[in-house]
Amino acid sequence: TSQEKNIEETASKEETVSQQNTQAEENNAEELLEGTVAMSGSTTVLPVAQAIADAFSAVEPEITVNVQGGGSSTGIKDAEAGNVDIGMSSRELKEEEKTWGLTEYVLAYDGIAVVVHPSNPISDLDIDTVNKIFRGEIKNWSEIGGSDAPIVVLGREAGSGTRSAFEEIVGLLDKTDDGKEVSGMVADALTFDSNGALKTSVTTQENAIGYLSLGYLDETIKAVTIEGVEATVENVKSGTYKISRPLLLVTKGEVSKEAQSFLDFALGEEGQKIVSEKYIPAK
Amino acid sequence: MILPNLIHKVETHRLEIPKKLQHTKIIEKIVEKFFFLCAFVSVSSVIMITFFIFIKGSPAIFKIGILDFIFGTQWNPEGEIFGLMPMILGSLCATAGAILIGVPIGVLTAVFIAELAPEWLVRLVKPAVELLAGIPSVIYGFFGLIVIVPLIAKKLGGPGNSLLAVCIILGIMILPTIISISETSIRTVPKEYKEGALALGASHIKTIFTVIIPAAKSGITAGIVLGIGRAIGETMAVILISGNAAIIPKSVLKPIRTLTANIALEMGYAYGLAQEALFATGVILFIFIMILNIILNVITHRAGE
Amino acid sequence: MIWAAAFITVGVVAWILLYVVINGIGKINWDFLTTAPQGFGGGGIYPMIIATCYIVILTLLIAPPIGICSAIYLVEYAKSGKIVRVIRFATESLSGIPSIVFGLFGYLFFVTQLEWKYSLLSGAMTLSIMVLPTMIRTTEEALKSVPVSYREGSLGLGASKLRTIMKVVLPCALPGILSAVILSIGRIVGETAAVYFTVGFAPRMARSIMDSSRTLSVHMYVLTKEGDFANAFATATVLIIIVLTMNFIANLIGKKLNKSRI
Amino acid sequence: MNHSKFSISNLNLYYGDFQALKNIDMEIPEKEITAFIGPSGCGKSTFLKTLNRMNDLVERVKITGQIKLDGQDIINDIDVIQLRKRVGMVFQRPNPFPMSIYDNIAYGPRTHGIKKKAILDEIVEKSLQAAAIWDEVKDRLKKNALGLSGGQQQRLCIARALAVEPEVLLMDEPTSALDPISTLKIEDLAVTLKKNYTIIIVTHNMQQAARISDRTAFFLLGEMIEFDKTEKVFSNPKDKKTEDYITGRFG
Amino acid sequence: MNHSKFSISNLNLYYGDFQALKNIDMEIPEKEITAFIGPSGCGKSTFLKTLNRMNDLVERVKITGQIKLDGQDIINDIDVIQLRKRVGMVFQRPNPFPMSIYDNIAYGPRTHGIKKKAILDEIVEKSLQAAAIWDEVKDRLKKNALGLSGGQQQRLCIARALAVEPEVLLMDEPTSALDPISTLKIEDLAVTLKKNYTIIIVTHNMQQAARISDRTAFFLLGEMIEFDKTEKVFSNPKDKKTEDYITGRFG
Ligand SMILES: Nc1ncnc2c1ncn2[C@@H]1O[C@H](COP(=O)(O)OP(=O)(O)OP(=O)(O)O)[C@@H](O)[C@H]1O
Ligand SMILES: Nc1ncnc2c1ncn2[C@@H]1O[C@H](COP(=O)(O)OP(=O)(O)OP(=O)(O)O)[C@@H](O)[C@H]1O
Ligand SMILES: [Mg+2]
Ligand SMILES: [Mg+2]
Ligand SMILES: O=P([O-])([O-])[O-]
Repeated sequence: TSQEKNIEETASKEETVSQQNTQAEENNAEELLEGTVAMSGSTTVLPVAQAIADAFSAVEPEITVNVQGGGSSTGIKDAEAGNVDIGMSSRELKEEEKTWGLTEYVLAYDGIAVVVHPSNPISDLDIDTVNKIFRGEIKNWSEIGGSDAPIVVLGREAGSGTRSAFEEIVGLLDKTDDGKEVSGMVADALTFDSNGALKTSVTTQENAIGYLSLGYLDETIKAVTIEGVEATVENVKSGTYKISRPLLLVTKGEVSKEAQSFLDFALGEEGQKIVSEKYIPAK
Repeated sequence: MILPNLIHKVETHRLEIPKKLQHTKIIEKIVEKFFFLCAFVSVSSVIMITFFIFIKGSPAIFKIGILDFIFGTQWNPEGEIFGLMPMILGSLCATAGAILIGVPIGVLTAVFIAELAPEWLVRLVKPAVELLAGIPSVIYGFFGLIVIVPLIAKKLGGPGNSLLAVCIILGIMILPTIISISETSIRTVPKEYKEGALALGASHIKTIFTVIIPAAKSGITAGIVLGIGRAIGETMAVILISGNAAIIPKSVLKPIRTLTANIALEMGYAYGLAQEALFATGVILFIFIMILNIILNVITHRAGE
Repeated sequence: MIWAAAFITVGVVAWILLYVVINGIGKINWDFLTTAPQGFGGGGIYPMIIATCYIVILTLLIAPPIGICSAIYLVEYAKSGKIVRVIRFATESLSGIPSIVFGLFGYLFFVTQLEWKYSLLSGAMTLSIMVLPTMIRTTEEALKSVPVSYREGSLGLGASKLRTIMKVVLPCALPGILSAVILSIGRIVGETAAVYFTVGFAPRMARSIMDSSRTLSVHMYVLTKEGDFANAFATATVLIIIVLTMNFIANLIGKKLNKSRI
Repeated sequence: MNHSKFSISNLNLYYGDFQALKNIDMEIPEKEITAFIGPSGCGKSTFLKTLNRMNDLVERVKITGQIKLDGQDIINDIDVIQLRKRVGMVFQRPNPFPMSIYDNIAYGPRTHGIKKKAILDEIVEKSLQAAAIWDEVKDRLKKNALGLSGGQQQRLCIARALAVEPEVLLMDEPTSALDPISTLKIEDLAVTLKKNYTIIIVTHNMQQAARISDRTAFFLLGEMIEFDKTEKVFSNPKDKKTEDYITGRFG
Repeated sequence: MNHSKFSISNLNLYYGDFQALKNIDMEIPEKEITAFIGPSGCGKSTFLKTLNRMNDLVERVKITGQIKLDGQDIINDIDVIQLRKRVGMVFQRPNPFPMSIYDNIAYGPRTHGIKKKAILDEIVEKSLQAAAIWDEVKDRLKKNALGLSGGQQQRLCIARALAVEPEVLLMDEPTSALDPISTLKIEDLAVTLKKNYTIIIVTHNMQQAARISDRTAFFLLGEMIEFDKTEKVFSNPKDKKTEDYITGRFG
């Protein structure tokens, strides 16, 4: 089928690329590298990857790093198809994706905060309540001690890593009769295709509730505590904040020298320092 | 006199012409063929587009099952459940709403421009309509998101991102199409009809509604059908304001997801069956548009008769 | 009631334009226009301006020549037979296809099938097909508006058909064609959906036409989505100014045209 | 001469800066046929339209002078809708509305507030009979009027004008788009109608003017050169220009 | 009668199913003016256009029969471009190209391969002189031709036709859009030109036909009813229909 063909094609291309690379290596071992590194995927990873890329350009000015969003599934698929050098994901690979022969690098760990409008009096929820709200079983803020207003549930699009991780941790995944896993999220949840878009909507909707990566938190929205635990880097690190997941970079087969150089930088000291500003570094 | 002199001159040139003629004739033929090839680019484009969309999209429809795909009410790519009904209804409701808002305003504005407005006002209104057509759709989306959506949330409650917001923005977006086509068709109503009615003592307004608009009916309908096409096809503006929830809309204040938004939202990462299902969504959209095209064709042909 | 409708129409235009421009104009300055974006959103829009220019130029290299030749064929050569009906139907269908479908097709054909990846070229090809019907239609109108008497005059003098078209018909139709081209520039600049899936949205300077980049309207879309409204206003203002200018120029040409006809 | 239906004095009409009618004085008698002749562009249609104020539609028209219908000033004393009801018009090209024959005729009466079907039916029949077309269309009153031949359409338009019971009928080259046979029918009709109506007809065809009109006015470049009994104008014109035109020296 | 320039035999012309010309036989003499008259739609223009194959432009035209120009069959023996060069045409509405006066005249010669400025200059001057308009435009040859008055434009079009040195000049109602004075100028010009050219003129104006033509053909509903010396046709027509038309009984 076409997908298999795709894989074969990418594989053979990869070979020629790596041959060329080895040659290049022999010829100018000492010189600065030149070229492009393309990345796409998780909008959670996007800002930090961009920050790392900016820092990286100071070290390797001749390498252009193109970072695009699209959601975790995009990144994983693009990496697999060879559309980009490095994919970004904010969730673990799924079973199916694991069979694609991708290499994963953990860039950081991240928590997912449950967020509401700053004016919302609610400030703590337990996982069960969160589950019920997102399932649509609790429909009005007054049911949990808030003002008498219908709850507006915001969620992410199907390919989002944040969404998969969130649904899994909060228990929003149901098995259908024929064994398919489906989301139990309330159907009329407003759907956004990036962290930023969702965040914007929370800032303008007094009755909204949604979920966001820690990296996106700031004073324009309010993150509620989960069973008394605040969504902070420290609490995620210590394991007391429950809703957390890894942020991954994924590659396929042998990577270009430029991409490798970027990976090394991101996972190395300098990169991790940037990561630690908002997330928990992997090392 | 002058003329024999002239004839003499032209006579000398006459000798060369036949050779040149052969030459030009061949060039003419070649150029005509070239023009024809260019004209055929559109045809091959349509064929290719149809071909690709259908090749990529129809397998999924059969894998999922035509009925399940079209009448299913749940869309859950992760669980491999692909029911398109919410999106089909979303698109239809949004379009219907846009028509409800856009057509009266559009047709009346066209009447205004073509019949009532003094010259100086026409010079103001017409460019405004042209501008409306020129504004990129993403700006409509932006405007809708920061003005219309909060307004609805505040005045009518609900999330604001809603069917109503989409209808309003699409209603505005189809205005220029409806206005300009209606205006042209009103203007092409023979002056004689108007004179005839006026000469019988009918007032201007009465003439407009009893003679001119009925006579321009087919043109106006064509404008409306084109407007429907534009409304059904709009993507980016809709994504920004519709809320994108894949549910069957039960009230105008509920979020919706349209066929186009469905494609655009998930195109980036879908793979396998999920991706094919998006192309299949494209197929359905395509079929809608083709039906509209055919309707349009029938209308304009009838008008031509 | 009729006055009210017209008033609503004008009011809506004024509202949208003024709202956007008033909020956006303050942020536009030299830096905004000539620097790259910071991070992944805000900052300047230089690369987007360049990408937009690339797309416009590439598309104009492809679509107008084909469109004009098609229109010449349809107006001057085609006998109203089956072929013409097929071509007419094709252009009409093409103009009815929503841009998202063009995007899908561009993605399937140029990006994947031809392996041009997300690139300016993929985008320009897709947009070329997209603006083709408008090009053809408006050029046809322009050609048709050239009085038959000019053609008769030329043919009556023994000029060949091609010569008649090139020397008499096309020069007369030129202003009309030109305003068609300018109007399609507006369309190209404003297009989002089709570009999003063919050019991608990398917020970087394109180095060649095979690079992915981000046009102004895609940038606008991303900014809006991410809630960076300040920059969105400014970018929207730039877009509106471009579109206004295009409309203005097209109108100007149209006026010239009318004058020369009298 | 009959009592004068229209009294025009010192009429000037300008389209913007262009003066299309110059200083026209004229008395048009009741229940006669008055023909206007003159070369193209001389202002015949303009003058005709002024008589039921159809020129109001045109922008930048300026009119000075006076037109009286039965002694009432048509600009100041009569409402334009009333005026047009009293002064009907038939145009150069037949212009039936794109609706049924019946609805065409009923359009005018309905406009003036007649709703009852029985009355409308009667008006439709009478008008069609008066316009000598009843027999040809009585079996297809519900059919679209555009299906009629040119000559029938023109008689239909006359019937439509008669249906609002006007006093005057203005006709602007009513036969110029018609074949000889239809032309004769319309001419006969005009002669019949003058028993009850005042008829003013613009024509390019001098023979037509000679055949049917009682009086003829000759216009040239916006001026009325001559106005007199038709026999007089054709056999013994006062003005050299009239003679030149009638004998075909120009135009 | 002069040698015959055009010999038409058994000509039929169909627009689709509609037969616009019926069985026409005719010999058109050289260096005379032949006028075609007849009511609107009778096929005058159609016939005229057939003579230089301008009908080729129209779709679904079918022609049977034969037309010979100096003995050569214009359909089979003469290339259409050559034919049109030899048989020039002037249209009802003046149709100068929207370019300078000079370029208008030079257009034809250039088309036929004359490039040299000196020769072109000479042709332009001579053609304009032949069309009696040289004095009026000689100082503004580079100005746009659309700035000329209607009558001047029509003479310019005649000059343009003359510039390719035709043998025949077809004129389709060349004065119907013009004022009386311009009309007279064109008529005088036609009379002058017949010394060197064969002229065929369609006209609605019977006086015009009578004034300038040597022969007149009367058409009705696609048939040629009568063709004879002009004096004959006007003073003593053979056919009743011709008489009816000339005396204005219809049309
Ligand atoms: N709406 C208008 N605006 C400006 N000028 C006009 C208008 N209508 C007519 N004219 C001019 O007024 C003059 C008289 O026109 P009118 O139509 O009355 O002539 P006419 O005698 O009816 O000619 P014809 O026999 O061709 O119908 C003409 O020179 C014409 O160009
Ligand atoms: N291109 C065409 N297709 C079909 N029918 C045509 C076409 N051109 C002319 N006719 C018809 O052929 C007949 C003769 O037309 P033609 O133009 O030759 O008449 P004419 O004598 O020149 O009339 P006029 O005096 O109005 O110019 C008319 O009935 C006309 O409707
Ligand atoms: Mg008139
Ligand atoms: Mg004719
Ligand atoms: O990190 P995501 O954009 O995939 O949610």
